[in-house]
Amino acid sequence: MFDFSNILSLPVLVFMPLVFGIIIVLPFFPNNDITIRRFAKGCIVFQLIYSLLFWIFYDKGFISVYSLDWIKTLGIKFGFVMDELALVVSILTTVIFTFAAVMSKLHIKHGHKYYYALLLFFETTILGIFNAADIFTFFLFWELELVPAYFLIGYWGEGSNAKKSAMKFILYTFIGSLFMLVGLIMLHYFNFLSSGSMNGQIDMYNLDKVGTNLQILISVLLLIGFGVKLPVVPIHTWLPDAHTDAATPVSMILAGVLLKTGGYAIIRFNLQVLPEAFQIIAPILAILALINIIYTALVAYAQVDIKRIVAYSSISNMGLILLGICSMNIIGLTGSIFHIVAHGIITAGLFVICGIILLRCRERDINKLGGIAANMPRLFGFATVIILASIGLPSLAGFIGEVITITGALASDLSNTMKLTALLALPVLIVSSCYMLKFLHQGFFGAQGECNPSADIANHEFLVLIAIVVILLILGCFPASLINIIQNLNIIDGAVAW
Amino acid sequence: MLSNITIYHYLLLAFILFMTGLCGVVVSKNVIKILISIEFMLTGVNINFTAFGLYCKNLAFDGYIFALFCIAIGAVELAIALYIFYAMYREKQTSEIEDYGDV
Amino acid sequence: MTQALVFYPTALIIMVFSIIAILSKKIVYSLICAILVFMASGVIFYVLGAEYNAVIQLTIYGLAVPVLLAMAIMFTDVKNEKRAIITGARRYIILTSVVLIIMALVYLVAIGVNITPEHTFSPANTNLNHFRIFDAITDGFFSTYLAAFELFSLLLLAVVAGVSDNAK
Amino acid sequence: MSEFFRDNIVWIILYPLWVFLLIGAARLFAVRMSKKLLTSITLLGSSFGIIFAGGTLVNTIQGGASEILFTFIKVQNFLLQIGISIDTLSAVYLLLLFIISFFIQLYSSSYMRQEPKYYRFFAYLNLFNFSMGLLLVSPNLFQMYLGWELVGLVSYLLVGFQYINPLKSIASVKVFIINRIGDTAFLAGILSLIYIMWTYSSAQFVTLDFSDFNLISSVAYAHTNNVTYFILCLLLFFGAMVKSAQFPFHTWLQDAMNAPTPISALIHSATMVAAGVFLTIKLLPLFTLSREVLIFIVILGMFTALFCSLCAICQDNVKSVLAYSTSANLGLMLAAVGYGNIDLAVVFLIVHGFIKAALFLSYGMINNEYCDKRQIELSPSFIVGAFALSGLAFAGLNCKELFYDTFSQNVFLTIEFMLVTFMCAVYIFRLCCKYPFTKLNRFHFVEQISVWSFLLIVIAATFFINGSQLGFPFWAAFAGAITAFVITIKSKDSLLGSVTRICKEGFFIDRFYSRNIYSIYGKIANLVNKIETFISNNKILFKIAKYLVKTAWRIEKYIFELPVSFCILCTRFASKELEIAQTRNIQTYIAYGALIIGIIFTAVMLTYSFIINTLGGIG
Repeated sequence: MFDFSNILSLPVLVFMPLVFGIIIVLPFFPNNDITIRRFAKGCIVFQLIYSLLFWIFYDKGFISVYSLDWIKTLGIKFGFVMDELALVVSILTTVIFTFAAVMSKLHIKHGHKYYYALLLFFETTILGIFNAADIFTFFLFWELELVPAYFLIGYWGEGSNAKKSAMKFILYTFIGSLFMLVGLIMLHYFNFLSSGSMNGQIDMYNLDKVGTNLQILISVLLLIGFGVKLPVVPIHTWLPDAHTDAATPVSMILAGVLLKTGGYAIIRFNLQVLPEAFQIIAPILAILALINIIYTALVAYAQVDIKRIVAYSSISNMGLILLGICSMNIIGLTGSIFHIVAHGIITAGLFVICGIILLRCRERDINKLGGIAANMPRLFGFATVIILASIGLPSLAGFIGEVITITGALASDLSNTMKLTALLALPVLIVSSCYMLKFLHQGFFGAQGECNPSADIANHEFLVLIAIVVILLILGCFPASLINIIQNLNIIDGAVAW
Repeated sequence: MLSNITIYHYLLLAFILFMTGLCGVVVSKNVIKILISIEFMLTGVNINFTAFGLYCKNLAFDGYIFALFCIAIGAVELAIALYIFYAMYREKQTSEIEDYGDV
Repeated sequence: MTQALVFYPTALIIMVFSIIAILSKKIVYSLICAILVFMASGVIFYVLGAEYNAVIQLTIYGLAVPVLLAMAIMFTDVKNEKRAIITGARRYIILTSVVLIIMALVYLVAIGVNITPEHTFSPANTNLNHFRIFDAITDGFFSTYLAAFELFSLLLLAVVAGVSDNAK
Repeated sequence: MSEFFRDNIVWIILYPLWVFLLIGAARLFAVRMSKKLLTSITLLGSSFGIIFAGGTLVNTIQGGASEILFTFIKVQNFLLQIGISIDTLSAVYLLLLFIISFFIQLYSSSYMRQEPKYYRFFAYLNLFNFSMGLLLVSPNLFQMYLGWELVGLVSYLLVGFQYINPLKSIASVKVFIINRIGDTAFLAGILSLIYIMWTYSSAQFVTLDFSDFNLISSVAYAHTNNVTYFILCLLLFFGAMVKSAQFPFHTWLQDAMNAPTPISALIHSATMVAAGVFLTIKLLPLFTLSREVLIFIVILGMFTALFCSLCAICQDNVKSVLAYSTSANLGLMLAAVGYGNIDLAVVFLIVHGFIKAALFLSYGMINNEYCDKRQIELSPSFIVGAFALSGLAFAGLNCKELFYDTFSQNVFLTIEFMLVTFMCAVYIFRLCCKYPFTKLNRFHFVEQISVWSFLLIVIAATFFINGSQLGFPFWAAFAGAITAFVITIKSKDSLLGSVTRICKEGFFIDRFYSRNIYSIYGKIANLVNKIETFISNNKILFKIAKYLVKTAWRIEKYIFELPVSFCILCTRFASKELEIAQTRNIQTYIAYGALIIGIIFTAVMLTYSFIINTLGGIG
């Protein structure tokens, strides 16, 4: 019998979108907008199916590896590896890219050829980050990702100063990754000194002989790079601008996937490779996470731009993810991985709603909106469900992540700071409901405002929204389906050993 | 300690020779002296290569081969440099580098 | 021990004569000093076990290059310099950089830092089999570095052709 | 036979959910569905619910316990289960829920017939039945939290049902957020309890089953000091307090009166708000260990009863009076639970639920918000409900007598209870005197059925509850009724001027919230936003980058190019022909290159040695 798992290859998964993207750019490809869109959509859906195959043939302890020598004398390889964490986030990536590709239909009006090529390239880089086996492969994709992100934000942006925001994004991320590069090189070098052999594989790192202070230095350097992406509060200001000015599908990708690379990298490097140092940093980082959660939730309440509200809410939720990672136990980590998935879907849904409102009303000021519920009842129904998921209502996905995360922080053995942080993070349930209900109340309720859309949601938007709602319901009602996969992750055992 | 010659002795020697050559290149007026200084630098590098070729296990005498290439390239470079010098000299009737401004 | 006996005098010769070569006012003296330096470095190669390199060094740098330089000196009829080296800021700058690096090295040695770990570098083989080394070198030339070797031969050919063409 | 009911009640609880999803899907995909079909499938669920809940009640009284459990979340030793576990209390409560639901759904089919969002209304009713059922059959505290949040959600959705009206939508947001505060405290309590159990008990999993609560409370009591234990209990009780609209949080019930009247009857008087009492009864093993908590519950309950009765006297709006009355009566129930008389609390809960539902329905029947009516009028059934509520007749009288018996040991509580009874009669009869009664026409036939069914149940209950006698509470209520007549006839509400106004505004608590707390929150948010704007507009990175570039340019211009320009000057001076070519002095460049490399080399080495020496290095 034919073994289907033979067709699953990680380089194919990572590079397939890039190949399709190059095909789109080639001169012989028809320059017809509709053809290009359909072709790109087909490619992304094909990619989704291919990544789902990895999940279908998932087996406990399943790890797919691919590796090629790159710089032999330094032990650097060009390799991919997929464990459970990478599997979960890769599927999240392909799902959100599918949503974004479908949503691009009405939001992208010019430059179809390069837009879709860059979108596909973007998918390659993000999948590369998630599946990299070697730190330099990781770094390569981490930097490559800036290229499509910059053009997608800057050239297809909705805001008037989209290029400025894209520049800000690049500047922040680049300066962050400089620190990160120093950290990575130090990591590599001290691993060499400690173990006596050059090896860049992430899961082979062994820094037992390296002093704790040095590990903390490396960990902090890495955290600066990852913290910009995540983002942690003092270095988060690129995010609202970039998310507000980008086109809706791009905002979905930024909030749904790009931020998650920061959380993913913290789990991969700070937790998996440097647990001893992270153990000391974690309580301090938890306080930062708390500030992230509460501070940005308060800021979100004062915003008038609907996309900014959503952008700040995603910073707040990323703080929750950081809190779960900081707790350094199985429960917290499971919670934060769950919340990575749940929040990715929720925030994509929120941006879909913002995009639909922007397209119909051409208005993003919340004070001028109003009465959408009467004109667009179907959108109102979807918006209610997604907003309720975002404020953590039981039976929807957001709640599970929040509860497990906070329980993990409460059960953390690290220090009493963590327990206090967990209890202080609970009011986020109240604060988040304040700004989200403000959005719902001012945008949808009330008498008909200046905006009077003529048509309810279109078919393709309906498809995306119903997919999001169904995923949220399934994750919220049967969380065990995802938790059981995350449970098999063996980082968790290593992290808990500390 | 002194009787045991390690790689550091060779490296230090090569370094001093290289720095001397560098100083010579910078401070000399005469073109021929500059060329000699460049040869000093090359010799320092060659000593470096050879030392690593001996002391590094995994390089397996690659250093020797590099040094040979280097020597040959040095000779070639010198020949060309002298040729250019001769051409310049015929034009300017001087061997001072300061006067060769407009190459 | 024999290695040390050969190494230290040779190194001394190299250091002293290279400095004299740079400082001397007469260009012919500096050429003679340079010949000494090149020969001494050939000895260093021999000490390092690279006999083939030593022979090449002695023939090319010890004989061919000085002959070329001497011919250039003769042809151009270079007069002796009034001052050995130039004056001006340049001299201080280069002095500063040399002093800086040497001070840093001295500091590192003084505080006892190993720049590279001890175990990384050690002699390849205490009993060097000379034929084996020669084999390795020829192997290297004709297998791993074949392309480089060929390219280099071409380069030599081009230089010879070019120089002789222009010398007419 | 009753085992059959008991084992299959899970389907009855899931059925409304399916109806809800069905209606939702039908509306999304724009499938037409007749109103009659919709009403009948909804009613079918409730009527089967009545039968099954009755059967289950019989079974549980006979002593059969049933438990079904599924794993919801399992991460290491963090196990959350959902399932079904029914004891007598939940069975009784389920029966109450389904009876009231059934008649109110019947009532709504007539009441809401002109509403364009009829489908949505019935979908919400079904969702409410499901979530309340989930809450009632919960085997552990966590599932209760799930149901707790979901009923809060339905309440929010229904208060904001007429979202076109901005006032109503603001009210809905206020309702949700105040409820959310209680829920968060409740969740904090649950998590703290889980944490305490992890730390101190030997059990591998902590599921917080109600059946284990004796053990849990003993462990928690043994390992915490008094204050911590009090705070823990208070956090859990906080949820009940907010849901039952007790003193500082009773304002949300006033806002909740913006919902359609059947919802006020179903959710905001009879079933959902009584969930606080249900939770308190379930958690009583925990609370009993700490005397302070019980005292707190009794005092809070009695204070709310007094306070809300006082507020109710001065209200003109019938629904407001009824809402305050609900808070007051729930306070009485909580006081009874705190005093240890659980049976009385449950009986009063049921009786009060029916009476209140009947009162709301009979008010809404005439003053339907879909008919354009100027004058408020009352139906004859209202007066029957008023008699029952005030304790002048029927089951209300029995309950008041039982309360009197319970509190009779404590003089202070007795006096307070008499005052509450007195005021209760005052406010309810004041309404009866103030507004005229009207005749009913045939349109109200379906609504009448519901109202009179409730009233008949109340009347019938008189004969099943002990203590029907004309004791002190009766006379207090009688005096209250007389006072109400006197007040209405004599002085037309001008009796105490400003005091009336204070009472009418509910002692300005709501205004305090909306003027101070909400605006302070808004101000904090604005302040934080200013900080945020400052940070993000300041563009620190841009400034640093610009400054660096400028500095580098200056260094390039004034320092590094200095020798070059010097050379330029010199050579210009020396030979004018070669002035351009002489700018390039390669030797100087080499010298500078060497210097720069030297600096970098030195810096790298020194940094390296610093790292190695100060930070521990290797080994």
